[in-house]
Amino acid sequence: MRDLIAIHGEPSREVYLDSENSGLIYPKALEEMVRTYKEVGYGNPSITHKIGWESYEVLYKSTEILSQILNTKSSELVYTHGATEANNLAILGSAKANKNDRKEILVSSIEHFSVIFPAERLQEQGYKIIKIPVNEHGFIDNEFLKTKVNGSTFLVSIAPINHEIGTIQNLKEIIDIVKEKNSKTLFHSDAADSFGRVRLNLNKLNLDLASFSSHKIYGPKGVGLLYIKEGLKIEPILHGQLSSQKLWPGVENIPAIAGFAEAAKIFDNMDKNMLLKMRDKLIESILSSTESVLLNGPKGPERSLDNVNLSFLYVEGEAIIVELSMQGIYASSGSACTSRVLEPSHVLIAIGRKYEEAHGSVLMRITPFNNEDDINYVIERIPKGVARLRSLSPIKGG
Amino acid sequence: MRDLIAIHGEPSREVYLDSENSGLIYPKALEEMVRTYKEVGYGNPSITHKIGWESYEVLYKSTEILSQILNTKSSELVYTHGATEANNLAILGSAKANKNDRKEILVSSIEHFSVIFPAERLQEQGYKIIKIPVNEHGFIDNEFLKTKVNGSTFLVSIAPINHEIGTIQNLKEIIDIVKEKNSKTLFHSDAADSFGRVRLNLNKLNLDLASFSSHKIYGPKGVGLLYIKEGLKIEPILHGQLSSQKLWPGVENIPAIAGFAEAAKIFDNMDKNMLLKMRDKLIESILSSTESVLLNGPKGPERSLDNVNLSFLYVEGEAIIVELSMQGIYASSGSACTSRVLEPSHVLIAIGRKYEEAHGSVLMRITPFNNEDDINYVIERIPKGVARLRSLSPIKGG
Amino acid sequence: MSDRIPLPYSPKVLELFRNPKNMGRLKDANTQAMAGSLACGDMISIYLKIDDANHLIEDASFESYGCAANIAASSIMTEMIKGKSLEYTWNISWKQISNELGGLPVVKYHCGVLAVGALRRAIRTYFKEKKLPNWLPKELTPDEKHALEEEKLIEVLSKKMEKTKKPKIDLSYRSK
Amino acid sequence: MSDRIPLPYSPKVLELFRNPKNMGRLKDANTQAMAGSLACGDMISIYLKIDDANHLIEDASFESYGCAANIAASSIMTEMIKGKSLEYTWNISWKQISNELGGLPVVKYHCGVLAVGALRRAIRTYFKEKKLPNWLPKELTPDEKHALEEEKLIEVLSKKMEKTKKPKIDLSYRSK
Ligand SMILES: Cc1ncc(COP(=O)(O)O)c(C=O)c1O
Ligand SMILES: Cc1ncc(COP(=O)(O)O)c(C=O)c1O
Ligand code: FES
Ligand code: FES
Repeated sequence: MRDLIAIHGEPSREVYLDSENSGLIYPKALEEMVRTYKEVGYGNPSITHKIGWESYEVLYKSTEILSQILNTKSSELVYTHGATEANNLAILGSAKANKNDRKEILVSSIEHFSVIFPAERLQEQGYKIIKIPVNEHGFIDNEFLKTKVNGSTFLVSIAPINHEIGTIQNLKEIIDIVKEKNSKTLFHSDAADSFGRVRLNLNKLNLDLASFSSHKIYGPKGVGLLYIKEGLKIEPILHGQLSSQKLWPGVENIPAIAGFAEAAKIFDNMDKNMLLKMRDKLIESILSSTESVLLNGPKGPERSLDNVNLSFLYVEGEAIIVELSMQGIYASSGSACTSRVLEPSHVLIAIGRKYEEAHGSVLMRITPFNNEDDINYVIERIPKGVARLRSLSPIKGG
Repeated sequence: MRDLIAIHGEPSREVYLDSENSGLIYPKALEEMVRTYKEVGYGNPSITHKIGWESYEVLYKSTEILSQILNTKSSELVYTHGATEANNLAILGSAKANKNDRKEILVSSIEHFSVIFPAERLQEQGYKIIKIPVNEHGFIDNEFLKTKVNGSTFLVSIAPINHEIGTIQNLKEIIDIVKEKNSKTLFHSDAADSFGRVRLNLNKLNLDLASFSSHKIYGPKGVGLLYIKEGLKIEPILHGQLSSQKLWPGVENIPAIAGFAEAAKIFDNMDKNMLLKMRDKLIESILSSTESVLLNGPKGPERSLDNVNLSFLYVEGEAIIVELSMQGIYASSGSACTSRVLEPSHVLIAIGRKYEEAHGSVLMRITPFNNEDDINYVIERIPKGVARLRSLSPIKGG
Repeated sequence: MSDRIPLPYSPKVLELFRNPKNMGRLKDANTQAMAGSLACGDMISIYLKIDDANHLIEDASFESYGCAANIAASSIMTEMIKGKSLEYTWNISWKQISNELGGLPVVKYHCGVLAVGALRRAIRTYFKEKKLPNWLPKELTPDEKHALEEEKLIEVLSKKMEKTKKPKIDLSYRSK
Repeated sequence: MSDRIPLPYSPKVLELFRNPKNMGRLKDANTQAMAGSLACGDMISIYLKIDDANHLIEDASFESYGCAANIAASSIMTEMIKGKSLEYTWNISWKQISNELGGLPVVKYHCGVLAVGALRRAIRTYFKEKKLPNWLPKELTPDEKHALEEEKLIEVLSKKMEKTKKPKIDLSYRSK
């Protein structure tokens, strides 16, 4: 493995653009976690001794920070180990608590697998899952939604922002459609990639459930949140020692929670124009420098401020990823070759990309750790890498 | 809250003995986690770029370390977010994969709630749960086991060491009884509190499933392991993006895993005689200095090397915990008053403790961070604290 | 979160736990009562010295076999009633006590209830052979009934616990 | 873990991906063939220059529209066969290729299979109008059939993908 890494040599620059798959961490969030481990907050917040109280205090303050940013009550937030767990709890847990005969669930066809798969599992329990189609830029088909939401609709799950192509939905309009058709229908939103990218005023939006993840906003891994609107019935899906909030068993991971709150504060406060500028520079430069490239997802204000997703025709995505890795640029692809299941990204398929378009896709997320020089480096290297691979390809464009 | 903590003043010494509820961390394990966050291993180990490969390498090496200590194959270990999750996966996941009509599950009456509760949940699916009684020191009733294991027994779950009273079961004998009665019966063992306290040669023991937790061996919080014997059928209980091992969805928390492996190495290699000596000194001194005290759990080699559990009659456990906290000593109690559900510890009830005996129980875990001076301090302070509380009590002994 | 997580103790609770007032038996008490809580199995005794002439509480004390909150609640309650009339005392609620303490965590409400229960019982005991004043209802108040029920349940519970096989304990496991 | 996690690429794979040998069209090839993989949608072309007299491979090259493993496999395969007899070449297996590469991850086995598939097809194409040598089975070998099936499936698959509504893409979303 060392050899494998050694082959990379010493690229003149390293640019990490793969935070969609695994996030970097803010040094301050890491520090906060370490401090909590070392000084206060390593205890169990439910135990009545000083260390427990200190831990409780850290938990309390962290939750206050998060609930203020999200404009919720603290009591509406439940910690999980990540958005995967939050999505599972939202969908499986609310179905568990569902005692009526509304058994239809609508999920958009471009949701993250941690939304789609739990929903599909509910088919075993007699639920009917309907996938909501999207248009070529990933926007929900509102007309479809209008015809499908009815008295039988138990839950609708649509993310504010798509994780792969960055589409920002008009969530307010969508929720209004759903609630108007059936005010009892629960609305869940996987906001793992939305925190800090759109203003999520949970108090004002008519949302019932929303999932968040710390590492998606450059906090520690292994911690997430589920927002559960006050009064909503939901049951735990795993069982054990009661934590303070009762819905996810086990002692809270207070150091990770403290780091999460710290990251939320930093990411929320940051001026994100810089990210936006880098995003557009990267997109526009590649589109104009390189032939046969396609932008996946919308342009402009309807696109997440940190999302870049381009398809390079006539080359295979994993090959580009490896090629870029050798240049010190780290991204990911929706190509079939990069996934364990050897299927191209379901998101790219849903927006109607052809096989060969999905095949050459590259996903890059601009982070607060990137600067303009990074982007210039990427803009310089991508065309060369793509050109080399195209020269190897039996299929040439034109 | 600051005031609350301030009231403690500056005790002349602070001794943390509550690692049963929330563990401390080895500075080296914390460093390893931090290093992984900062340098190598912050990526997704399934992605084919340098950062992914580095992460894969950290994952691979960490798993090698853990599997060597446990004497398993690496492929038999699956990461979860803790023993709570591992126990849930073991019990709910193997039941999910169970396609035959063996529907009886036996769990000891002193298991951790994260074993008992998932098992009890399976009653909804037609499983019958049988609790195995224990004797006054917490040892499994083998005769009962012999009469109850039969052709219908799907799974038996018994921990190698009890988490509250430190009883070390004769696991080999127990497993032999079970497997002799029905070789198809799965045997699960919640080894969260056993790692490093008994030698668990998973390869030799006829175990099918075993759960572990990092913070129980002074590694980072939020990571655990399930050992799954090769070939055993088990299904995921949560759903999402495939991780490398397919049974727990989501990207692996590599920094926490690296810290876990580091802690395992240190705790496994440590000379534990020191812990044993401190344990016995604490037990013997209190038993001889203080009236009306009861040791819960066995003595000597059949007791976990770090477990001390004493019942102080005529005082209430939570009051002792708060009293000790003011002296800088942090422990926990099996008293009803300390639990959110206001019931005394089910473990103490199962070993036949009277209500008032459970009521005054105090659980202390000796850790590698304690030294003899700590123990001397505790030995000096406990009798005084207990005496003060007894002076307040309307019920006096004798 | 405050709705779901019981807030930990206030500094006042801890302060009073550390330095409780009016603890121990009151030698010259002219009434006393005990109460127990099912919820947790705790017990409390209240001792009152009542001026028979004007029904003022001259002195009060407590003993507690309970948690830190219970000790603090008993302590502050005995402080609150000293020098007060019996009628005033009868009407003290556990909420008042909780407020005086700077708030009790939700799971600890019953610790205050327990203290009030013992207090009322002590007052009733005082009037056992006497004419009831008109502020004192003949019937048990709902709170008192509640306390009684709890005590009965405790008995049932601890009998149930007794019934489970009780091994003899090896003497080396027990201090004198 | 090695059983469940596909081991990442060997250094050899990366090395050959970075500096592939024998890439591009071979001008004076006297046979060529293409093969595609259903598993991932990748494609590969193999070009051979065969000495008609002694059936030795004088030169070989490839083109790949595939992943890094596929490029490396094609590269090493063309190296392995240069100067070798057609009979020897026919019998090269994807396992041999994988071994030469220092092992392929499980999910990448088919990348080697694809390379071998294209190679065999090129050899068969060479003998199309010629008398088959006795080492060359008349019937398609199981591997070749497998490859054929995969290709048919690819067609089906990509037709299926075509059928889903294909929006016109705004030109500003597309480079020239
Ligand atoms: C939209 C979305 N939901 C859920 C997840 C899973 O989050 P976590 O890694 O916290 O489980 C991700 C991360 O990839 C995501 O992008
Ligand atoms: C025996 C036992 N099992 C399971 C657990 C839960 O472990 P974790 O905190 O890793 O979820 C604990 C911890 O309290 C334990 O002692
Ligand atoms: S009196 Fe029982 S918990 Fe306080
Ligand atoms: S050839 Fe398709 S994944 Fe390698």
